[in-house]
Amino acid sequence: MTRKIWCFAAALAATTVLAPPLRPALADEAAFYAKAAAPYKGTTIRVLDEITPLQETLSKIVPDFEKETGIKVEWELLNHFEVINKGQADMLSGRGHYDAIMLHGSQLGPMLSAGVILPLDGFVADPKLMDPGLNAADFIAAPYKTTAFYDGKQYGFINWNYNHVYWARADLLNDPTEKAAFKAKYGYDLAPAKTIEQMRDIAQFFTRKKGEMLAGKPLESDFYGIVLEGIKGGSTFSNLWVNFIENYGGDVLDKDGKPTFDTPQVVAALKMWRELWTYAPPGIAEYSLVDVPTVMGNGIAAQSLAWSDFVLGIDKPGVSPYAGKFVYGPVPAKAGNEAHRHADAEPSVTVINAASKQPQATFLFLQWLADKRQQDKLIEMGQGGVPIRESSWALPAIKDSTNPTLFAAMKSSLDVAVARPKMEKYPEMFDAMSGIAQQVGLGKMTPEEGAKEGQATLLKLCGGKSCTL
Amino acid sequence: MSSIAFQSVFKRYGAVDAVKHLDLACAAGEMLALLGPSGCGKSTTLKMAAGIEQVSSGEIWFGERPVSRLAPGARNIAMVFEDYALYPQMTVWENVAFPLKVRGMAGQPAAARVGEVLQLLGLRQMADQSVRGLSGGAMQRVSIGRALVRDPEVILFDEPLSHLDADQKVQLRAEIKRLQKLRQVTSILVTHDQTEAIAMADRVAVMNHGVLQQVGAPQDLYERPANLFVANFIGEPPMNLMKAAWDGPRVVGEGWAVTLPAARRAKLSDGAIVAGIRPEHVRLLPPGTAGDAQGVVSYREPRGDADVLTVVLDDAGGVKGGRMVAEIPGPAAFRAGDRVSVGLDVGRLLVFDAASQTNLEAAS
Amino acid sequence: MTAAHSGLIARGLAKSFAVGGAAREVLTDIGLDVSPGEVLALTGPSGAGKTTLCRLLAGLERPDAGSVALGGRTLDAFAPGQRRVALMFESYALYPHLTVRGNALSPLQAPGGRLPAAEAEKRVDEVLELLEMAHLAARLPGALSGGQKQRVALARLLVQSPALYLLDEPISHLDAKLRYKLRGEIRRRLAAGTVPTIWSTPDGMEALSVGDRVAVIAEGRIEQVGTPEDIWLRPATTRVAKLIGDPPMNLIEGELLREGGALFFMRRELRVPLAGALAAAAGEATTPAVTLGVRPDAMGFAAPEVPGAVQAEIYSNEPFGKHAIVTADLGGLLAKVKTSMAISQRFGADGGIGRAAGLTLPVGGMVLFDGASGRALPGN
Amino acid sequence: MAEITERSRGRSGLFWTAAVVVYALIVLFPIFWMATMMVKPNDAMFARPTQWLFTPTLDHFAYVIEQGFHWSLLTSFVLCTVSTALVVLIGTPAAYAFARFEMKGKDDLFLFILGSRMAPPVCLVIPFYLIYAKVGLLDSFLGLTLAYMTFNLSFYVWVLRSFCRDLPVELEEAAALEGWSRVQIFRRVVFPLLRNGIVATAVLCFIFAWNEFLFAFMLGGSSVTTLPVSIPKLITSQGVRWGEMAVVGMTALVPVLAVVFVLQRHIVRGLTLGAVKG
Amino acid sequence: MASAGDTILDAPARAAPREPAWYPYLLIAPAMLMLVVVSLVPFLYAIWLSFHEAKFGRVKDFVGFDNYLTLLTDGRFWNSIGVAATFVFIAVPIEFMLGLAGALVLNQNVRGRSLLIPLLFMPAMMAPIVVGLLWKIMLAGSWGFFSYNVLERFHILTDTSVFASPDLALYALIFVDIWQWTPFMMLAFFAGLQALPLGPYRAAAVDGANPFQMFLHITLPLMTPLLAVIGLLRFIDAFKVFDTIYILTNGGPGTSTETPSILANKMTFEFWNIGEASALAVLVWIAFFAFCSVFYQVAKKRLNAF
Repeated sequence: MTRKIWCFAAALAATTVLAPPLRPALADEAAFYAKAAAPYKGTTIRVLDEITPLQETLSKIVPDFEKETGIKVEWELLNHFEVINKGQADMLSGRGHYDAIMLHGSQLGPMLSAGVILPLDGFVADPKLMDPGLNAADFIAAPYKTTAFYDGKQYGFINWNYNHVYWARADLLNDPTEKAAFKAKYGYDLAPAKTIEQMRDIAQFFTRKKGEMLAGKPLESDFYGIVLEGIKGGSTFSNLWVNFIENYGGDVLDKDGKPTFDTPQVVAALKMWRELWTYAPPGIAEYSLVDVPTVMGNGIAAQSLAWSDFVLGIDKPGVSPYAGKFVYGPVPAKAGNEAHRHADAEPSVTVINAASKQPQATFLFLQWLADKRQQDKLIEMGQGGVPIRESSWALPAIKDSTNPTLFAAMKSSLDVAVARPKMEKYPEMFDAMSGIAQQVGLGKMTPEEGAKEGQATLLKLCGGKSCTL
Repeated sequence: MSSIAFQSVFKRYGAVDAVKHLDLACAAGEMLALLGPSGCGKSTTLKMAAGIEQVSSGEIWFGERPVSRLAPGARNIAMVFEDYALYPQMTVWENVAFPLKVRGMAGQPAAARVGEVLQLLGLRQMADQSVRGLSGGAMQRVSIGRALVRDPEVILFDEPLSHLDADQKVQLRAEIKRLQKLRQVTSILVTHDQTEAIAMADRVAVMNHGVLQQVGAPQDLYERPANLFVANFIGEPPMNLMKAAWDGPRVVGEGWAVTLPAARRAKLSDGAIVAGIRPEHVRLLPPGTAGDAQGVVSYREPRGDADVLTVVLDDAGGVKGGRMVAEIPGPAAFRAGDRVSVGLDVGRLLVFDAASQTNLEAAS
Repeated sequence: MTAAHSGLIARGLAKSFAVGGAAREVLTDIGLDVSPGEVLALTGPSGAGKTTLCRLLAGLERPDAGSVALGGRTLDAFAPGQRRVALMFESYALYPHLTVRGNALSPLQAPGGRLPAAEAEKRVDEVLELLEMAHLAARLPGALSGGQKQRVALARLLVQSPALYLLDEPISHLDAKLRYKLRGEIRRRLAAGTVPTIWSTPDGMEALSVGDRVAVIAEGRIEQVGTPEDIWLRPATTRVAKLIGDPPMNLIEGELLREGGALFFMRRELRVPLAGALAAAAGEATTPAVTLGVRPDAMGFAAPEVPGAVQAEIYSNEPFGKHAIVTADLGGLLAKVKTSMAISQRFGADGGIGRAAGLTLPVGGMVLFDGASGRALPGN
Repeated sequence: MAEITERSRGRSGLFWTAAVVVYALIVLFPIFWMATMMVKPNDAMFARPTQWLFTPTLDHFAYVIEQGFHWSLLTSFVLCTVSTALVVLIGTPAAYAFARFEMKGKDDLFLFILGSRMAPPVCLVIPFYLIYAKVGLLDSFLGLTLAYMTFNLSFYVWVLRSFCRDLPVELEEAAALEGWSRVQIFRRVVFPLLRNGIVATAVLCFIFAWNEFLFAFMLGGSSVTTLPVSIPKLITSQGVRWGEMAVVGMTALVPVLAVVFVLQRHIVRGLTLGAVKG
Repeated sequence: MASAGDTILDAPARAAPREPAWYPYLLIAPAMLMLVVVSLVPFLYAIWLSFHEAKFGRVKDFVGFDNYLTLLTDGRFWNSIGVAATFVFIAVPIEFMLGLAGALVLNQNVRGRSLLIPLLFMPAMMAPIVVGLLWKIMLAGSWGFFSYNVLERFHILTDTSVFASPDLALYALIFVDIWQWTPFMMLAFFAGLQALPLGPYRAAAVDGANPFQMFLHITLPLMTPLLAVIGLLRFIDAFKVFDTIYILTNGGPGTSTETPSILANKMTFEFWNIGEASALAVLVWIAFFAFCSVFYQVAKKRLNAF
């Protein structure tokens, strides 16, 4: 996949039409919602979302909506896997218990093909429901446009801009002895990796056995150069796909959705993937997106690629002894291919269940959530977070953050982050391919074999047709 | 065959003495019965001989060999259990063959032995049946077969007949006795049933509350019980035991009186006594006949060849008449309500000291 | 069915059970009469159908055929609880979770037999007192000895005022001494009332002792009903003869032989002259095959050379104190002789096993049975 | 066995006791370790090297309460109690009937009951979910109560049947002869004698329900969240809240452990599923 | 019951005869109806689903045996059967033997049994999901207590962690299953041992049998019905095991620990391929039922079990 933006035209059209030239006053916003919600006053909507620090913060804001509109919101938070399981089950069974459900970008394919998501276009076109002050142009464009739209229809606003960042131990990278040794060995200065090759060098450099010295102290246990996600069923596959394969100039599918997993670029990326695993802790194949930050927090690895929002939970005093000693950066690019860099992201939207009995009220809520007032408040209360609006970067909580490199890294990642194409069989593909990613990483399969088998699997799953919708 | 001797054996469970200072011997080839009510310590004694229970103190000898520290399997004994204790999942043959098998004896010699024992006990036809479906009598025969199959030094019988029907009991007790006599194997039999003990054993040891009361040939116990316990315990219907007092040479009871020969009286000390007489030594005569007492038949229990009658004696000498049980050949002519004259066989009258409960004439 | 008396009347009772697919008849054409106040002892070997008969009368089993009347009313349509039958189970069937008192009270609290509480308590107290159980009233059955349990069951029986007492092997599981004691006690209690009673027991001697009349049952059929004397002296069949007596009657299969005017019973070398009633009975025999029943207490020992003595060998010798049972081997045929201790001891300390002895057969004390049917020949 | 000779008392008894204790210490170590995590500060949780000594904290308890896990505890308790009570209510007569009466096709009926116990829950949960979605039983007490019947009712009937078989029928007959009615006999005689069996079996059913995850997860939801289902909520993007998880996990264990302590004799007997008579 | 047996033969389940024939059916009716609702109906529904194309919860066309064919020709299905078979045939016999050995030890004169038994039973009382997390804490790569303090420290396992290794993960799960269920077996067998009659052991002691002979000739044969029933139950449950695998590996690495339960779960709740998942459910169910009913009949007749 190139950096092509899906249904760009439609999205552009929508934003152009809807974006008003001037931002109205905040009071007007509140007034709009009170008025728009009047017919739905007293109704209750149920919303299912994932439990992360962002949502926990958000749940403190949601009561404001109830106050403003008189619409009651049952706001249910479950963990990542549960949201997928229960949310999909609810939509697919047609039960309609939840009016709105958070979907990761990758879930959209199956759900769209099952026809269980309500398109928003009718509401968007309805001035009674559509807030003129929403300012969709402020949404960070690439993830929004690739996620919320499909086939000329809009299915949501952007809600969560989950994205990957590069994460490293500043205390080690700045250690004078280590710096000198690194320079001597690799011929350039030790610093947060800008390229995948540098990341590899740093990983290799810091992988040490128990008893060896690290930053002037003897190690009490083995130390590893990098930690990556390696479990089957986490986000291993997309991690590999976007952070490595695409940076290497390859892709899993071509623009027509045909599998291209056996290209030399993919093989090269798999080789690097495999090599990095050799510098990772032995348990890498069981590390999920949750374990990776934990391992970093435990201080047994020098660097990582991790979900930026998960970092927030670790890099704070009392949780990890290394809090404050971390440095962040954009996901490293392939040397020489920096212009076409990629960063893995899972922009997510909260969609309206086709079986919802309160779609209008739900629509108002989703719109309200994406509104700048709420987003600003969210960022401020969450002491940082992952913005969905460009304007959020300027907020004091981010601008004056004690962790400036993290937000810089996020911004950089989001500049290039796009959603994955919408694929009906994504779950099956994901399941099979993360298995292959594991096998290659573990060295149970050579990169070439992995590429071959991956290609065959994809072809079989898609049945010779396009893998995308 | 070896003799068995218990030497100052004690068995304690916590503070309770189940067996107290037991000195008892069983001669080689003899069958000794341990008789007593339940809880008297007889089973514990047997189990100590078997090694299933440990002695608390004292020693058990098999011949010249002290065995009380040996494991059951090392004592060369066999045991027949009250509940048969067969190996439920095995056939008759396998059960009998088991003691040989665990001792590594197999093949033709073993098969011959098992076959012989089964033949002896009339179990040949059932050899291949599972023991689960057998009648109680057949099960106990298997258990006996298992005991006999390897020529043990000693066979210990623990209430072997108590779960059997009456007819099987009668049949099997004769068989056990016969086999024991034929093989001359030293045996100890534990039973609460005096009929069994008397019928089967050469000598009987009566126990009560963990204490040995009397040992002797059945006839001795029957005719010359050492104390009231033995007198009462042995014999069915039980001996008439009646409060009595001396009046010179006369023994005066409640509604009856007899005169002892002077020679005999002379040997007996004064004091409160209990007189004992067995029901079969009480004669009933037509009313008006001279007797030792007069009374009315209050209850008649026919038993075929004998009738057991309870007589309520008339008051005599200002003393309220007691009861006396008589066993007379049956069917007898007396019925409940009939007046009778009662005669006592003075020669058979036993005199016990009321305080010590011992037989005043027992050889001490 | 019209009731001839106000006791128990059973007619034509039959019952089969399916065993492994096939029906096995357990009771066949049972007829019984028990008058008010009478104790009928029901005896027979294991599996004869005693328990089943009790259960049929109690209504716990439904008969395949036949009818039961009690106190002038037909019971067939009544449920067990409505029959006013008090049954004492062989297993006692005490409620393990109720105290002795609770067990005894139970029938008086039931809807069928309910008494005012005070009266029920009084009745129970009386009965417990009578059975010397008052001090155990608060105990649970689990803490009682076998004899005590049996008394609780008896107490539970006696507190009731039923139309029929059924005692199913009430004292079978007790030892001899206790049996002797209790059967007298129970018997006296029952004799005092006017309730008909059936007392079942596998022990023929017990049946003789407790029954006003004795019914002998074997293989599901009533073999004989009669007074204890009848049963003892004139067993109707070999089956009855085998059940009664300790030891029971010796049964010798043989043939009748008429020699001159005299009748003999023959079996191999055994040759018994038949006279008197026996000769008359022999005259009724339809086949030469007969079975001679000889009561053990009627036989005696003599020196082998005494004329008329049957040659025998001592097989076993069991002295019992007041008498002895000596088993004699008559050429492969074992006969038990109940004899005196003195005679038993004369055989020697080892019991004289294997020794030759002569056996004398009495004129009385013998019964002749038909060899085929096993029925006593008329005229005995 | 050991009682046949007293030989194994004394020293060998001590030896075996020691062996069992050592075995228990080894086997139970992970549980002990988890228990310590309840009061272990986060930074000591997986510190390298392993930190054996630490300043205890009650933070994890505070969070668990703050997040309302006690409601899950209550939900679990109510749900398991109700479902077990229902099992007892309808399972007891069935077990009794299977033990007492001859019925045509009894074996087949019983096999059907066993069959329900055999069904892998994962296989059941699909049809359950789709049916429940149609009839509106998802996320309801009733729905989960019913679902638990598939394995608990059959288990209960299976085990209790053997307890019923051990009841002497004479007791009921004696009561019938005294004139008690069917219902009274059950209340006065059968139930008191069966009580231990009922309690033991019901406790096992309760434990099964208490620990059940899949049904509770798929068929339950926001309004019916059992304790096991609440545990994955602690897997957050801040990492797994191990301390809190230890709190919840141990909380789930404690009531069950207490009950087993008190009723162990009956429960151990129940564990034999009726394959042991007496 | 009378030992003499003067009752009606062995007529089993003697019952008061006055009950009408429908009475027992009345007693079992509520339970039966309930099981029809909660067991038979879902089963029949699953069968119906298995003959249809049902993707994403929408039941579409009747497809006959297509789902079954797809499944039976799918290597992944057979892999899952193989994984489950390996799991069951290693875990259950080991639990069985350890349980029996433990029961024999417990049956010695162990003191303080009433304290030890509930403690020993603890693993079996824990929610499988908690057990899963517990062993994650113990065995997780690098930070697991056991991984770090034993495996890593003594260089037993340095290049991988147990759950991360396709070669080891299944055995680790087997280990966890053994940890959790051996106590159950142990206590069930212990209860069985406690109920054994003492008589045969006494007889064997007198006959001179050694402990091993007693075990072989008495304990084992007498325990067979119990062993059969408990073994069957554990066999079923081990085959059904879901929670611990789900939480520990969810079938991975690769498909090395993917049992039919895990696969069915994935097919249903990840792929939403309900037709095929139902076919899998039905196959597993039928195979189970066939196996168990044969086992039941045989065990009932031969061993007097159940």
